Amino acid sequence: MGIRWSRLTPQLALTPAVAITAIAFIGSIGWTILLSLTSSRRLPDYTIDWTNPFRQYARLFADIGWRISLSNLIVLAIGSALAIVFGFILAAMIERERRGEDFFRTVFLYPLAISLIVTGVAWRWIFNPALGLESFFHSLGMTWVSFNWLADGRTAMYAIILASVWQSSGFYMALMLAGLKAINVEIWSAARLDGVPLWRVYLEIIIPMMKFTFLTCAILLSLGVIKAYDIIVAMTNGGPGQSTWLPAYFTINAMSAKGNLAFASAAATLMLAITLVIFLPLVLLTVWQQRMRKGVAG
Amino acid sequence: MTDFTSSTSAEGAVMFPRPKKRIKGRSIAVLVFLTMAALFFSIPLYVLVTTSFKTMDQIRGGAIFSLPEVWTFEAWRYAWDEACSGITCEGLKRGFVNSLEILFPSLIASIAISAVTGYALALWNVRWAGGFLFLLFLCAFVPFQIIMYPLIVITVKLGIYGSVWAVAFIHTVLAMPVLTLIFRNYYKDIPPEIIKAAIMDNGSFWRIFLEIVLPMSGNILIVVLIMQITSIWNDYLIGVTFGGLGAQPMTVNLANMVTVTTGTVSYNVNMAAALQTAVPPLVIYFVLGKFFVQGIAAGAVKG
Amino acid sequence: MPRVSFEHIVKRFGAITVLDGLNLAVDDGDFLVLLGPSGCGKTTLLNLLAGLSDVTSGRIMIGERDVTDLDPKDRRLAMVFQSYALYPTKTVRGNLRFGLSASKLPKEEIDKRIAWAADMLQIGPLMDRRPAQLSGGQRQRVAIGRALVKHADVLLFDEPLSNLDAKLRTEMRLEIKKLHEELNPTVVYVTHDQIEAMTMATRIAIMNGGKIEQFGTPDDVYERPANLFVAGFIGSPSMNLLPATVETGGRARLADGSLLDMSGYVFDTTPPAGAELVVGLRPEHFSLVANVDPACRLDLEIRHIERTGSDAMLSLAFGDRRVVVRATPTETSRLKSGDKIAVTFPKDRLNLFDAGSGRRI
Amino acid sequence: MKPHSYRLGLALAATLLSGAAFAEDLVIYQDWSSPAEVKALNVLKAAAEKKGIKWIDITIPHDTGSNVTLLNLVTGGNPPNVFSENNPAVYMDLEKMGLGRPLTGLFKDLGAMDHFPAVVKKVITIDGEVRKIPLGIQIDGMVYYNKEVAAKAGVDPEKWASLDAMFADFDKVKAAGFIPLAVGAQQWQIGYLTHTLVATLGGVDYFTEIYGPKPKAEALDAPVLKDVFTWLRKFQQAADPGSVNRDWNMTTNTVISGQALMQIHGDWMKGEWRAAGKEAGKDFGCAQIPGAKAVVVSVDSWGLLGGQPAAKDKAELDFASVVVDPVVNADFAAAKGATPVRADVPTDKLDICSQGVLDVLKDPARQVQNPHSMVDPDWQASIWEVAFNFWSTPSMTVDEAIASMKSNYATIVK
Repeated sequence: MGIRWSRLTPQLALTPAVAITAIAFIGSIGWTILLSLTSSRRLPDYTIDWTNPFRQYARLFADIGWRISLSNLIVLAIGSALAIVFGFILAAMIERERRGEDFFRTVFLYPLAISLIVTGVAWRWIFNPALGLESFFHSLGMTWVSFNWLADGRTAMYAIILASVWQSSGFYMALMLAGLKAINVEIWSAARLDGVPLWRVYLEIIIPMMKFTFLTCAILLSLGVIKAYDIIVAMTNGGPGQSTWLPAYFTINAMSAKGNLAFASAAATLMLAITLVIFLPLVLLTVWQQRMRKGVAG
Repeated sequence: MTDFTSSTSAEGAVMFPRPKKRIKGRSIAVLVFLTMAALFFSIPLYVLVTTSFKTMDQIRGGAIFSLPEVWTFEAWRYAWDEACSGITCEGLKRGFVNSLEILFPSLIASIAISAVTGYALALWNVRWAGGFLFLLFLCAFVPFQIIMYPLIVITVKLGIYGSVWAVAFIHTVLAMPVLTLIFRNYYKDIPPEIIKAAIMDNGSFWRIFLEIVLPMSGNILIVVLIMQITSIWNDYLIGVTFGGLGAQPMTVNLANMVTVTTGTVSYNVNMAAALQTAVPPLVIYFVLGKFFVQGIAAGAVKG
Repeated sequence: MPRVSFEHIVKRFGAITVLDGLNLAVDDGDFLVLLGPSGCGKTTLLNLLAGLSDVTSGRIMIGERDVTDLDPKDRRLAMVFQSYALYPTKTVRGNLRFGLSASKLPKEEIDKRIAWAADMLQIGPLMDRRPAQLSGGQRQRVAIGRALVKHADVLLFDEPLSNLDAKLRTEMRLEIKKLHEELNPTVVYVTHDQIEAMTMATRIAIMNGGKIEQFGTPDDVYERPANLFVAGFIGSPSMNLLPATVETGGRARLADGSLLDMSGYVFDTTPPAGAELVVGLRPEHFSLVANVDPACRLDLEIRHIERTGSDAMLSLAFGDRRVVVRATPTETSRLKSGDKIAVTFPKDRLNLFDAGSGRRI
Repeated sequence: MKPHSYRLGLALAATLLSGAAFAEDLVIYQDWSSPAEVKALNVLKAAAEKKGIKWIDITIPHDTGSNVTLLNLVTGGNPPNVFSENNPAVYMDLEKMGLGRPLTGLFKDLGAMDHFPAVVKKVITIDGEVRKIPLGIQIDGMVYYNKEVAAKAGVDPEKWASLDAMFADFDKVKAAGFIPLAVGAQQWQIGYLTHTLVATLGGVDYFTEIYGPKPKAEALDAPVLKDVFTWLRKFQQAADPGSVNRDWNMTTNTVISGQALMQIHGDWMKGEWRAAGKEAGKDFGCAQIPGAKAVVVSVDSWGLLGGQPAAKDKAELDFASVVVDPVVNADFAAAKGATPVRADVPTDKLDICSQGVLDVLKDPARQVQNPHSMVDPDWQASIWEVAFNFWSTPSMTVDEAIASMKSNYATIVK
């Protein structure tokens, strides 16, 4: 029997992807987890002290910076969720009002094209107390206005949220707009004839109809939140204090400033665990939703 | 009996004329809100642009929203040509060249691998496709940090660490799962009959891909292209981690330039540098953004 | 007292005028079908009535009320959409209730109406399902139910049966007809399907290019088409339209030279000799057996025969035109293409149109 | 002047003889980027070029999240030949990889060892071998003040005998319309201020207990640590509102421009003053922190990569000898705002502040090393974190800060 090339070629074509998945993802994750059990400092050292293999994790749980990072993660997630809400409101308005759709869509979407480093530069400048927004308001005589958010550990996180909402709302708007346009216009007509107030139509009909879009947005958002690093570097570099630390920042800081590879690996491993805890339910929900849809369509 | 007359109204005489269409109150409210939102979105760009054309004297005056009294390109020229990052004072142009050198191999490699993989998984009978897709799905969610160190070691072993190739390689690796899923979702809507017919006509795996599937991928290619160009160009972390000595992208240059200040901060230079970094993706976006939104609307990006 | 009337309706979309000074009125309890090819403006007209779009000028009355400027919800009408437009995230009950929930009716009344509609449309067992779990016919019923519970003055239907298969369409047609007879609301029904129009309507308005070509009962429209458009549009297979020239003595000569006796036709205005006419002959009015004193007798060659089971359609050569004749299968069983046969047409079934204006004369 | 031009001629001749093609590339990895720092680097670059060394610069500014790269560069087979690194542990790692380059012999041959002050020798020696090239000496916590402002406010920083005395004068400064104390509230600046306070209040022995290679647990119970944080809080309260996230050199600028009276920070502030055309002793004054029991001496030092081919190795050693050349070093130090690492530099190159530093260096009992060159970076990073958190959270008490140091100690030092 000869080789069935028609069978083999697709498999061969998949080799790079399989290799990447096996080595760069699965292998590397295993590698990092292994490192997290060691006492490696700047260079890897693969001996594991089996009497207490989880010492890095124990240290992590005792670390104030890690606790701050986690709570900031939650704050950032909740805050950034505003981007979805905002994106939906903008999309709904653009969709209703059609006038100037191209213009508004372009304006809302352009921040997406800009790197977070640039975003950070721009917003840090706006938040600059001496020359930015605050001085603008003060020059108008509104001296009670304070935009020196980056200077205070209690408000610095909000400045970062504002900047990331600014950066990402347009993207969610585009997704929502696509979702809204996919809704049958007759649904709107029916609702108009039914005379139900608009807010109820959105709340009871449109938003439930778009739950798949919302789910997609939620997944993308939480991914972005977990990975958030650049914007921190560009806006606060973690400060004041550790008030704007996030797990991604913590991990890289543990590797570079602390020179502690094993500790950084433990933090990265926990990041993965958090991701799984958040995503597995979301992913399963999505898969389930898709099944439901297919079942109905079929 | 019902009355019916089917006739055009007497010439010019409009019966029951209606006032010129007025804009409803709700419409006005919506437009006002949208305009305010547009202002909010425009402020940072406005401030970046105007500040980059101001002189430092005017900036120190503090009016952040005022237009430049004298429009000067000095800050732009300086940021591009002379601004120092350490002892090297070559401005951003070196980073710009690096970014370009990173961009093209990254784009080609990531899109090629993902498109072929997505195609093979969607349209050919691969027994373990389901499991592999799920794996890719999980990989798409893996935080970069957990594979960062091993990837450093891998690129070191490959002998490419610190070159544009390492950065391009990492971009390809990291983008592969998501892009593959996108391509796969897109290709699975191609009717299998087309592939069957092509196989009957003696088409091979590669010929079918190049001659049939690829020409059908216009929509998705544009979406992916825009996604990749912006994300590769805007990347900081991969560039700073894998760029080593000479291959640091423009964003890293920019971050060095603005986070490490020189005496008194030259805000105009910082803003000009930030804008220069942002211009390429912005141009791409303004030119192709419409297709991006269309592509999303056409369901190119699902799940 | 007209219940629904359109007065001098003009509707423009930008530079395109879709409706230009249209007048139309129907009585309370009428079942008006707006019939026409796609793009004729019938759906636009329905949307204007529903208030889903605004007239450019003109007035829309429902009863004594000028509804031109009212919101759709205040016009007291209900609508069934082509795609049904059921709320996919609500159950059947939720769909029926949603429209009423904004009306401030007491809860008992709402429940009563829902029960009544469910009973009437036999959708009781489906009440807790979602639209996605229903078949096409069931969705259609729910959509009608959602319109019925509102007890609206006027019911609007926008091609409601076009998404159903042929069998279901026949069933639903009957049901809608039955509902109309039982509840007797004023109905405005848009369709491009003439069978639906003929079977359900009490009044048909045939529209073309933004104008009403004819308005009347189904019989009027069928028997006495007002112009060539209506004549050609109504009836399947459509009416044979043959050019003729008026001669003296109430006769006309057809293109093949045969004579047409117009004595059985009631003229509005008698055409002078030499006038160009178009003669309309419905395929089913021909007969293959010799008729006593026919309007005309044609000797023609059979091009081909199409048997549909209950009928047989003969396609006959008439110069370079065709004349279609409907006959029974028994009559045609021995015939084959190429045969020459004689067909006659009765005097009282003629339709005559002015060749220039296309109007009935 | 004679020996100098002689050497210059020799270098020129060597370059001409060997030709540009034989100019050896040295990749130099460092993290300085302020104007004064760049000026100082250019002094070295020019001198190195005379020796036929082509300087290929890789600047990775500190605090940009990219410190990860040095060891990666080394393990990546793409290592720099010269690198700025103070942490002895990194040199040990390099030694383990066979990439260490001891300099004991070189400096002995050059006769430089005899002229290095004790503290410099201590810093550059790791495990009995000289492994670092010293570049400049700086004292981490100096008071640099604007003389004009001081005069206007009617205070004399050089008369303060204690921190209390210093703070007592702040009201006067405020009354005169100036900010008494300019601070750049970034993690590393607050970290530096903290170890400066530890030295000031605790002295040599206590400093070593906290920042030595083996930190002592009992040190965290010492009452002096409470004083350190109490003072840190006072500094924080005295800081101006714009301090948060401000770079050190911008902070210096507020003093230079006369908005603030003074800044307590490393000697390298002098570079900024000089770059602004100001003269020590005339426009600005420098003083030790009032009442300092000990001062923290930073010796900026760079390392060389070992295991190189002979030509490269020679170029590296040439570079090292350029750096410690008395004249070059003096020029470098003057530009950077540092004090030369050799005691035998021509005194005309020293300004009044450097002379003060050299005076301090004469008394080894009052000096400690910068923690960077002694302590485990993990432990140091944790102290910085606590200090900066304490600084940024006004509600945090001294006891809370010490408690979190103790808990860090338990996990990091064991």
